Amino acid sequence: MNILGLYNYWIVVVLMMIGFYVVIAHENLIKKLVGLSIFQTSVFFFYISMGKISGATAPILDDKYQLYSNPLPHVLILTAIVVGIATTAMGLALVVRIQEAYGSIEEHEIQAQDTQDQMESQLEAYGFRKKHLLSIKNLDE
Amino acid sequence: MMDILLDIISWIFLVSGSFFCLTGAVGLLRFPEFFSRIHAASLTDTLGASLILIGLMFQAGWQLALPKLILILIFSLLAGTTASHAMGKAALQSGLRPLDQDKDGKEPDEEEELTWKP
Amino acid sequence: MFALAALTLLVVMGLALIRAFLGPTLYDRILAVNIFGTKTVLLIAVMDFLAGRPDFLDIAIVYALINFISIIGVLRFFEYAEKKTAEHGE
Amino acid sequence: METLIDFVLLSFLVFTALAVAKMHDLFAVVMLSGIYSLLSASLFFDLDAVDVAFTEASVGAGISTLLMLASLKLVGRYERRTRYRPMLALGVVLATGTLLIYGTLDMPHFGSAEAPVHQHVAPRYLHDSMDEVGVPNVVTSVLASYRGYDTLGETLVIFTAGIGVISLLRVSRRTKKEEKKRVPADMQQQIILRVVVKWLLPLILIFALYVQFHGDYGPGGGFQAGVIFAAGIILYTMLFGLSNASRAYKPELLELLSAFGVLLYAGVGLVCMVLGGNFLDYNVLRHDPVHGQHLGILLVELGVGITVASVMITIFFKFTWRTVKHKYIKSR
Repeated sequence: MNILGLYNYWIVVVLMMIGFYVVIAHENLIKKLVGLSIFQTSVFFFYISMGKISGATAPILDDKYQLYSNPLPHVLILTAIVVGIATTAMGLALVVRIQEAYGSIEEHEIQAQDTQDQMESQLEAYGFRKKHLLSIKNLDE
Repeated sequence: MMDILLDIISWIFLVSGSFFCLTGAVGLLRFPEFFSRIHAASLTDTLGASLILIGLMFQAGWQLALPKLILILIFSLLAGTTASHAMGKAALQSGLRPLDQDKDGKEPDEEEELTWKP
Repeated sequence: MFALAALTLLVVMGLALIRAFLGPTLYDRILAVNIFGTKTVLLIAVMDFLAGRPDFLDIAIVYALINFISIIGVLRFFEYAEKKTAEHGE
Repeated sequence: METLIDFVLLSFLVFTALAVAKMHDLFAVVMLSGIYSLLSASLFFDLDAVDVAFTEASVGAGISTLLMLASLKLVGRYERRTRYRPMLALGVVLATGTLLIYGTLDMPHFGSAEAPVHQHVAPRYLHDSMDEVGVPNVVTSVLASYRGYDTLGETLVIFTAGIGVISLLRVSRRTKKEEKKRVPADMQQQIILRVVVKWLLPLILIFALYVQFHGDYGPGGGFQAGVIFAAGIILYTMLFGLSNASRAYKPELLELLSAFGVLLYAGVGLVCMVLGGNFLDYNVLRHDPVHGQHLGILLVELGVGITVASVMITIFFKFTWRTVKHKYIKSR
């Protein structure tokens, strides 16, 4: 029982780390959002596991039962889930707009485009014309 | 006496339902391509699910749980079969074909089938 | 008795999960998700009786509903994408 | 038996999460994340959190999957493979994971009744809720009454997210016109599906209302009911086309309703203040405190349900309109 006693929490940590890994190591923004939701759910499991009392029943009162699990984590997580979907929807809307603006949702491509735009505008500020820029680009390739 | 009889009946239903679910799932895993898998899968959806739900109904007695179980049964029969149909149709439209048919949906000649080797 | 049914359903869910991992086409995955969903409905119903509080069957109804809706959603949004990628030999 | 189911479901969850991390076909990823939500909902159920299971089933497996699919249609299906080996990320993750697991070693064991969590306010909620609020479902009484101020905040967050999506994904009149021209929906060929859905839709909506008003006595409440209601409308939208759906549920009306829900919630609080109580202190609404609590919870949950349902439907409409725009109208 000693090992099983912490099993839930360990799995929570493993899930959290998988989500974390997906968020920091993958480039695709949608994949990042999925990773974020895995991370989020692992926190939900953590709270709900803490609220559980073995041998207890769901916190809906009935004369037949005496021991109930802790209702407070349930309330917190219930609202957290709905807020989670709200943030996911927001994130997805942002991803869609990024795709429209950059033509890609891969992180490094977006960054490359940003740096290129920045460089071009800086060079233009220094008096280079578009023509020159094009020749520079060709040299680069 | 009555209780034991009810228990036995629901026991039979539950066990046979579980058995059909299991066989369907094995089919889902082992069959070679999508259309045979959908056959196995819809078996668990209809026969397995309804047997288990009927088995539970015998345990529920005359309470609110009974109509709810009936609702789930009706719903799973309607939705399960419809979803299977929609999936099969969508797969067919997207160009997936059963193993024994070619791209135009015709069955190949028998000779061809005889000479076919895995 | 309920424990046996619950165990079988868990095994079935495991098998469906393996099919969802293996693929190979996307339709196999959709099928696996569908089976997984319906088996979850049954598992919840059985767990209700296992815990001795069969008044929570509402949750099983919601599962059945949502499972159906998400399968329809997958089919609805997948149609277009499949035709586009069909040339790439998916 | 409960522990065994818990054990198996958690293992399934880990496998699913690993598969999600490994796959590059985003459609498969979204589908696996649907399975992930179903699994986590069963796990919540197993851990006695029936209300949470209810919410996760309708939100995670339903709406979230649908939104992800709709946006996949807009951004493309495949993830590019990363070109370098992300060893640094792996290192960070392993280090953090080890530290967190080291942290769990001191925690009270799973299921122990003596854990500090159960000593503070929970006994009071469980013991006094029946006398003070008179609602058997303690989760509802805590959600809507004891911690009503919190829930008002959450409702506002949802409303804000709705505004965010509306302003990010605006629809031009041209898109709407284009949509109307193509009244035959994409799923026109699926006749059986359409007939069955026509039969099921009233059942779904009635069930949503049942969840809304039965939330005091069983699992359910405003959040869940709102999402189920929205899911029903979304089902209709997917099969019969956006223009049909938006004729029945006008987008302008939905935007008004999402604000109305929040206002109803806050208004109940203000009325309580006018009648001489604290903000969201329902006792003063009626002569009998328990009756006042009942009325307050009913109104507040209604406000939550209205906001959640209309925001979810609005968000889905916006995403679908965007797909129409991408499909038929050339970008600027």
